[in-house]
Amino acid sequence: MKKWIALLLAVMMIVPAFAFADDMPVVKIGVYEPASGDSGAGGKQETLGVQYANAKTPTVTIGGVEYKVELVMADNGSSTDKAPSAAQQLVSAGVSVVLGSYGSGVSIAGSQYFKDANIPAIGLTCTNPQVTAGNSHYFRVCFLDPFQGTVLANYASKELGASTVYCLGELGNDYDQGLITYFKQAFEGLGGTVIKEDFPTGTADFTSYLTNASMYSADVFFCPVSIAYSTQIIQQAAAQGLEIAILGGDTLDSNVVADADKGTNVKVIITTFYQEGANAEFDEGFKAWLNENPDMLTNNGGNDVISAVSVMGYDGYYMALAALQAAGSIDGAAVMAALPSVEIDGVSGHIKFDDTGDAIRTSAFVKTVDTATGEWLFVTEQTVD
Amino acid sequence: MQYNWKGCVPTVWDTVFPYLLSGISVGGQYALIAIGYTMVYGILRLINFAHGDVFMVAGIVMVYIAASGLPLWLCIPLVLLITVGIGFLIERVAYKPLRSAPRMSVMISAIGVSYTLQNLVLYITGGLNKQYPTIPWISETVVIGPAKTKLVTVVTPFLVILLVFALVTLINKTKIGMAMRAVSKDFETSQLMGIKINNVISATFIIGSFLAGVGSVLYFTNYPTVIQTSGAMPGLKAFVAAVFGGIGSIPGAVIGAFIIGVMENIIKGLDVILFKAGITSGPLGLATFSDAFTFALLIIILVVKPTGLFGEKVTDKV
Amino acid sequence: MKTTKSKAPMIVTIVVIAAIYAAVFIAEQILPPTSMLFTVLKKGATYALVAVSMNLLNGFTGIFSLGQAGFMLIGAYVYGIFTIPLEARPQVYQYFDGGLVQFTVPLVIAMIFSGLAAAFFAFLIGLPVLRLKSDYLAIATLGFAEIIRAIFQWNGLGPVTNGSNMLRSFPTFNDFNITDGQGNVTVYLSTLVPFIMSGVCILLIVLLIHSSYGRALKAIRDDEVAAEAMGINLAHHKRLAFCVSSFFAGVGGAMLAMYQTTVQAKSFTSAMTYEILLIVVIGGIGSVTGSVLSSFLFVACSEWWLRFLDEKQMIGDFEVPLLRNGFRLVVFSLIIMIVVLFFRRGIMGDRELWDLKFSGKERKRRAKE
Amino acid sequence: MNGEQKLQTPQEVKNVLRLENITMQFGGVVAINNLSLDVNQGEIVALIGPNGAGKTTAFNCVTGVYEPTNGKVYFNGRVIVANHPNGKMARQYGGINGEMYLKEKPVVHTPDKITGMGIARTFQNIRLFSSQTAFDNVLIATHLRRTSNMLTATFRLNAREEKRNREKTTELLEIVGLSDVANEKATSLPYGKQRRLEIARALATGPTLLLLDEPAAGMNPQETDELGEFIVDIKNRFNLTVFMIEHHMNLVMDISDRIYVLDFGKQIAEGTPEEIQKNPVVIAAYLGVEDE
Repeated sequence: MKKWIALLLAVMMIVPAFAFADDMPVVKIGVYEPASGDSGAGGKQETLGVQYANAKTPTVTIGGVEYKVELVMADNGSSTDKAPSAAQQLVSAGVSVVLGSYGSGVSIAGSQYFKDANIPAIGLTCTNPQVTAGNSHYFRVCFLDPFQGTVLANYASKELGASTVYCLGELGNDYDQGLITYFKQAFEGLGGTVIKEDFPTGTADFTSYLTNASMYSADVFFCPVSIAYSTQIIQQAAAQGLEIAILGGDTLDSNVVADADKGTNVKVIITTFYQEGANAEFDEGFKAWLNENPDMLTNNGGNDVISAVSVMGYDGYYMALAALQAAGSIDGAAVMAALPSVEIDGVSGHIKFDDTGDAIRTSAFVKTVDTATGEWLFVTEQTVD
Repeated sequence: MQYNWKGCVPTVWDTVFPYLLSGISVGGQYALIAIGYTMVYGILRLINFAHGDVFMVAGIVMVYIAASGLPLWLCIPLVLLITVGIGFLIERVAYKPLRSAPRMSVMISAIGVSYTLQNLVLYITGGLNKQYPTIPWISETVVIGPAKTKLVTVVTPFLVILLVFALVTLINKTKIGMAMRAVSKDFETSQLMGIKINNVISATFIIGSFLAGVGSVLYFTNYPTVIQTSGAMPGLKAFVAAVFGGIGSIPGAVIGAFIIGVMENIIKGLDVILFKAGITSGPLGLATFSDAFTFALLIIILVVKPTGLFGEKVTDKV
Repeated sequence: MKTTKSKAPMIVTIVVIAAIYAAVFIAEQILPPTSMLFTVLKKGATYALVAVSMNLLNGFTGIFSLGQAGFMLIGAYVYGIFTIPLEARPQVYQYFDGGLVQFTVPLVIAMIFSGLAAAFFAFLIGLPVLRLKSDYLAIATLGFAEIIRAIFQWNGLGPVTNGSNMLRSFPTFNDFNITDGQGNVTVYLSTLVPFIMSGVCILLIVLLIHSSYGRALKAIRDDEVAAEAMGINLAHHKRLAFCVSSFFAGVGGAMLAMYQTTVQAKSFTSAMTYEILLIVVIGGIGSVTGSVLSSFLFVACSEWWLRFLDEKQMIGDFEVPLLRNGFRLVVFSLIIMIVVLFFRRGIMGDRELWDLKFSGKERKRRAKE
Repeated sequence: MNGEQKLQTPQEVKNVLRLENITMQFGGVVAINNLSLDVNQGEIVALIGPNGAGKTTAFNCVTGVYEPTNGKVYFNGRVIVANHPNGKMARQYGGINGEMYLKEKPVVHTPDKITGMGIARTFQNIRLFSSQTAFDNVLIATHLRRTSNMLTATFRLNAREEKRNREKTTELLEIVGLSDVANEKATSLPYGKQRRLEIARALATGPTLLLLDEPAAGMNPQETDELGEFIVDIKNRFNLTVFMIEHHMNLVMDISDRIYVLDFGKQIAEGTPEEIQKNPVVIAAYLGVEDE
C-alpha cells in the first residue's frame, strides 16, 4: 500500500500539470503581490487596481491576433523567504510580464527569478532604488525613495518647521530602511537633526518608542512602515496623546490607516502617488466596480475609498498591455525589449521610463487624514527642484 | 556627533517613569500568559508551545464576535468561554493521546498545534490584520504623572494581582487545587492514589486558557491589532518569564513576567535614559535588541540558575 | 550494515541513488527549465541537508535543539559576504559605502566557511547550553537563533552584514549551468549541482553516524547515564554532534541562499526551524532516508501539489467550497497533526533505505516477526 | 598495566579501591554516613545491606555519578574523588581525627573519566542501549579506548582499529555466551542474558576493577549459581578485582573474599563470609529480619 502511494507521488512529480486550452489564445500576466503578512492589505489593494483594469479591458490585440488576458496571482506572503517560490510559480505558469510587488524587499527577492527566465517585471509601488538599479528586466511606474525622501524632508523642514525628526523603521525591511536613509540625508542637508531607531519584526508595543520620540523632543515622528505597524503606531500615539505629527511614505496611503486615525487627535501626513478626485472617470468606475463585487470591497478594507496603490496597479496593467502590443509577441524577451520605449497616459499621469527603467516622476502628492471623517485630504503637490 | 536637544526633562524619575509604566502594563499581560505555561509545565513537564497561539485565537474570536453585533458585556464572557473550550480541546486532542509517549513527541505535537492554529487563523482572516474592538472604560486615556496612557495600563497590574490571589487560594484551599499540587509533585504516585489525572490536567488547561483569554483582552486593548503571528512573541516572552521565575511556581511566573516586561521597555528607552543621565553622547541603537535581550536573559538564567528565582531543584535518580 | 550479512542491500541502495542522479540530470536536459519540478528539487535538496543535520542532533544524539534557523542564517550570510562579486558590492552595500569585506573567495571555500562559522557559533553557544535538559535546551537554542537574527540586522554591523538590507548578486544555482559564448545554456546543471552538494554532505553525515562516533551518539540518545558509565564523554560528544550538525546547517544555509538568490536575516525565523523539525518528524526521527524523502515530499506539497488549494477551483460549473488563499496551509497542518498523533514513527521510523528488504521472501520473514 | 599486575605474587596485598569517610547527603537525608572501606587486588568484595541502605549510592559516589558531600575515594593509590563541605557544614564533617580538611581542593571527575581509569560498572536496573543490538551494545563500549578522532573515523581511516574492536566484541560475546543472539535487539533478550550483556559491555571498556550492582537480581537459584562461577571465571581470565552489591546471600557467601555490611548508610560490619554469618549485629539488623 505504502509503496503504491510512493509510486503515485513519484509519478505526480514527473508529469507536468495539464493546461486547459480555451478558444481564444491567452496571454498571461503575472500578479506578484502579497496577499498575506504585514503588507497583505496593501498588496490586495494594489491587486484590485490590476483586477479592475483587467475587468475593463479583458482582451488585447497583439500582432493582429486578439488574446484573452489572464491574470496569474502569486502570493509572496510579504516575506523574502516565500518570495522565490511565488516568483517561480509565475515563471512556470508561463507569464509574459509580471506586475508587482507591493514592498521593495520581496520585489528584489523575486527579481533574479524573472531575470533568469527572461521575463520583464513592472514594479508598481516598490520605491527602493535597488529594485531596478543594475537590472535590465525590472521597470517601475512609481517614483523612487531618494525623491520621496527628499520631498518628505522638505515638507517636514519647511512646512512643519521641524528641526528634530524621530525616525522609526522595521528591522530587516528594505523599504523602511531605505526611505529613512534618504530622508535622513535630505533632512540633515537642510540642517536638521535625525534620530533613528528600529523595532524588531512582530512588535506590537510601540509605547516606548513613542515615549522616546517625545524624550528626544522630536518635532515630527517619521515612520514609513507597513500598514500593519502604522495603524498600531497611530492608535497608541492617540492613547499617549502624541502632539507631534506622524509623517509617512506611500505605504501609509490606505483607508485602513485613515480609519485608524479617525476620531483621534493625531495628525498623519503622507506622500503618495495619487489623490482621489484627480481623475473622476476612473474614480467613479472603480468605486462602482468595487461596490458590485463584495469580495473586492472586503479586499479594499471594507469601503470604497480609493488607495493610490490601486491606481498604480491600474496604470501598470495598461503599461503591460502597451508593451505587449509594441512587442507584437507574447514572448517575455520581446516584451522586455519593447518596454523601454513604451509610453502611456495613465491615471497617475504620463508614464515614460528613463535609462534605468524608472518612470520619470517629478511630483508627489501630500495628503493628510481628516480625523473627523476618516478620509484623506489633499494638502499639496510637492516637487523637488 | 552633536545633537541639538530642545527642552529639558528635570529628573531621572521623569525619564524612566513612562517606560516603567509601559513595562508594568505589558508585564502584567505576560504574567497572565506565563501562568498557563508554568502550570502546564508543573504538571505535564511540557512546554505548551501552542499557549501563545491560544492567546492570539482569543483575540481573533473577540474580533469576530464583536463584529457580529453582540453587546460587549456579552462578548467578553463568551470569548473567555470559547478560549477555555479551545484550551480544553487542544489538550484532549493533541496531548492526551501522547501521555505515554516520549517527551519529545509531545513537544512536537505542541509545535504542530501552534502551526495549525496560526494557519487556521491565516485562512479565516485572509492573512490581514484585524482591528480589535474598543472596549469602553479601559480604553480611556488617563494622565499619570509625566505620562499619558490608556486606563488598561493601570488596571492590568491590579487585575493580575487579584487573579493570582484567587488562583493561589484555589490551589491551596480546594480539592482540585490539592490534586494539582499532588500531581505536580509526583505524577505516577498521585495516579496510584486515585487522583483522576485527566480531570486535573483538563482543569489546568482550563485555568491557563482562561487567564490567557483575560490577558488577550487587556493586551489587545492596548495594542489593538490581531494577526495570526500576534501570539508568538508574547507567548515566547511569557515562557521566558515563567522560566525566569522558576517554572512550576505561580508567583515566580508573575514576578518574572513583570521583570521581563519592565526590562524590555527599559531597553527600548535605554538610549534616551543613558543620554539624559549624561553617560552617553548619542544613541547607540540598543532598541534593536529589545527582543534579543529577553532571550539573552533566558540563556543566562538557564546557565546560572536553571531552577529560576523560585523553582525547586529536582534530582534525577540513577 | 553488519547485521545484514549480505552486501545486496548496499548495492541496491547505490544503484537506486545513482539512478536518481541520472534521472535528475536527464530531466534537466529535456524538461523546460521553468518547470516547478526543478524548484522543488533544488529546495528539496537544500532542505534535505538541513533536515538530516537536524536529525543528527534530534534523532541520533537525542539533543532537542531548535537553533537550526540561526545556524542557517549564519551560513547564508557568510556565503553571501564572501561571494558577492566586487563590482556588485557598491550596489549591494549602497548604504555602507560598499561594505568592509573587499575580497571574494571561490564558491566551495565560501561554503566551507559558512559551515565553519556556524560550527564556531555552535561551539560558543554549546559551552553553556548543552548542559541543559531537553526542553530547556530547546528553548535556549530557540532564543539563541532570535539573538543571532537581531545581531545580524543591527546597523552597527552594517558594513559586514548590510544591516537590515538584503544581500544579493552572489552566485546562485543557475550559475552552475554551462553556457556557450552567447549566453545560451548548453548543459543544465542547476539542479544536479545542489543534489551533489547535498548528497556529499549527507554521505558524510551517514558515514559519521555509522562510525564509532555515531554509535557513541546513539548510546547517548538511548541512555546518557549508561553511555557515560561506558566511558563516553557526554560534554565532548554532545558538543561534537552540535558543531557537526551546525556545520551542515550552515552549509545548508549557504545552499538556501543560492536557492533564494537573496539573503535577509528577517526570514530565518523560528517558523523555519519548526518546518524543518516537522520534516524530520514526518520522515521518521532517526532515519536519514526518511528525512530526505520527507524533505522532497514536504517541499513538493507546499510549493507545488497543494498549491491548487489556494485558488478557486471549478469542477464543471461547481465551485469547490473552502478553497481560497491559506487553505493549503490548513490542510498541510492537519496532515502534520495526523502524522504526529497517529503515525508517530513517520515514513521510515528508524529504518534506512539499505534496511529495507527488497525480496518478497525476506519481507514475509519480517512480517512474521 | 595488566602485564605488570601479573608479575605480582598472590601473597602481596595491593589496595585497589579505598573509600575514606564518604558521606552523601541529599537535602536532609543522609544516604551514606562516613563510610570507609578497602578493596584489594584480586579480591571479590561484596557490599550488602537491606534495601535503601545506600549501597548503590556508594557505587555512584565511586563512579562519579554523584559528588559526595564529604570524603575521598582512592583508586590504585590515587585520589579520584574528593570533596569537603565549606561553611557551616564543615564542622559536621571534621575529617578523620576531628581536624578539618582545610583548603583541600575537591577532586571531581565525570563518570567517563573514571571509567577511563579502569573502573567499569553494571546497573541495578539494567541500562542497556535499547535501540541497539547486543553486538553494538558491547561495541559501543570499545569506543573509550579509541585512537581515532572524529575525522579519521568518518573517513574510515581507522579500519584496523575498527576490525580489532569488532573481534574483541565477538570474543567477549562468546565468553559471556551470547554469540547466538549478537544481532538481536538488546532489550528483547531475556533478563538473565541482559545481565550478562551488561557485564560484557563493562568488560569491553578494559577495566581492572569491576563494580557489579546486583548482578543476580531476578535470577533463579540455578542461574545464580552459574553466575557465581561466571564471575569467578571472568575475574581470573581478565585479572580483575570485583566489588559487588548483591542480595542473594548464597552467591555472596560462595564467592566473596570479604564482605561489608551497610545499614541506614552506616557500615555495621566487615569480614570474611564466615565472620559475617556469625556477626550478631548483622544477624539482628539484616539476616534475622530479612531472610533470603
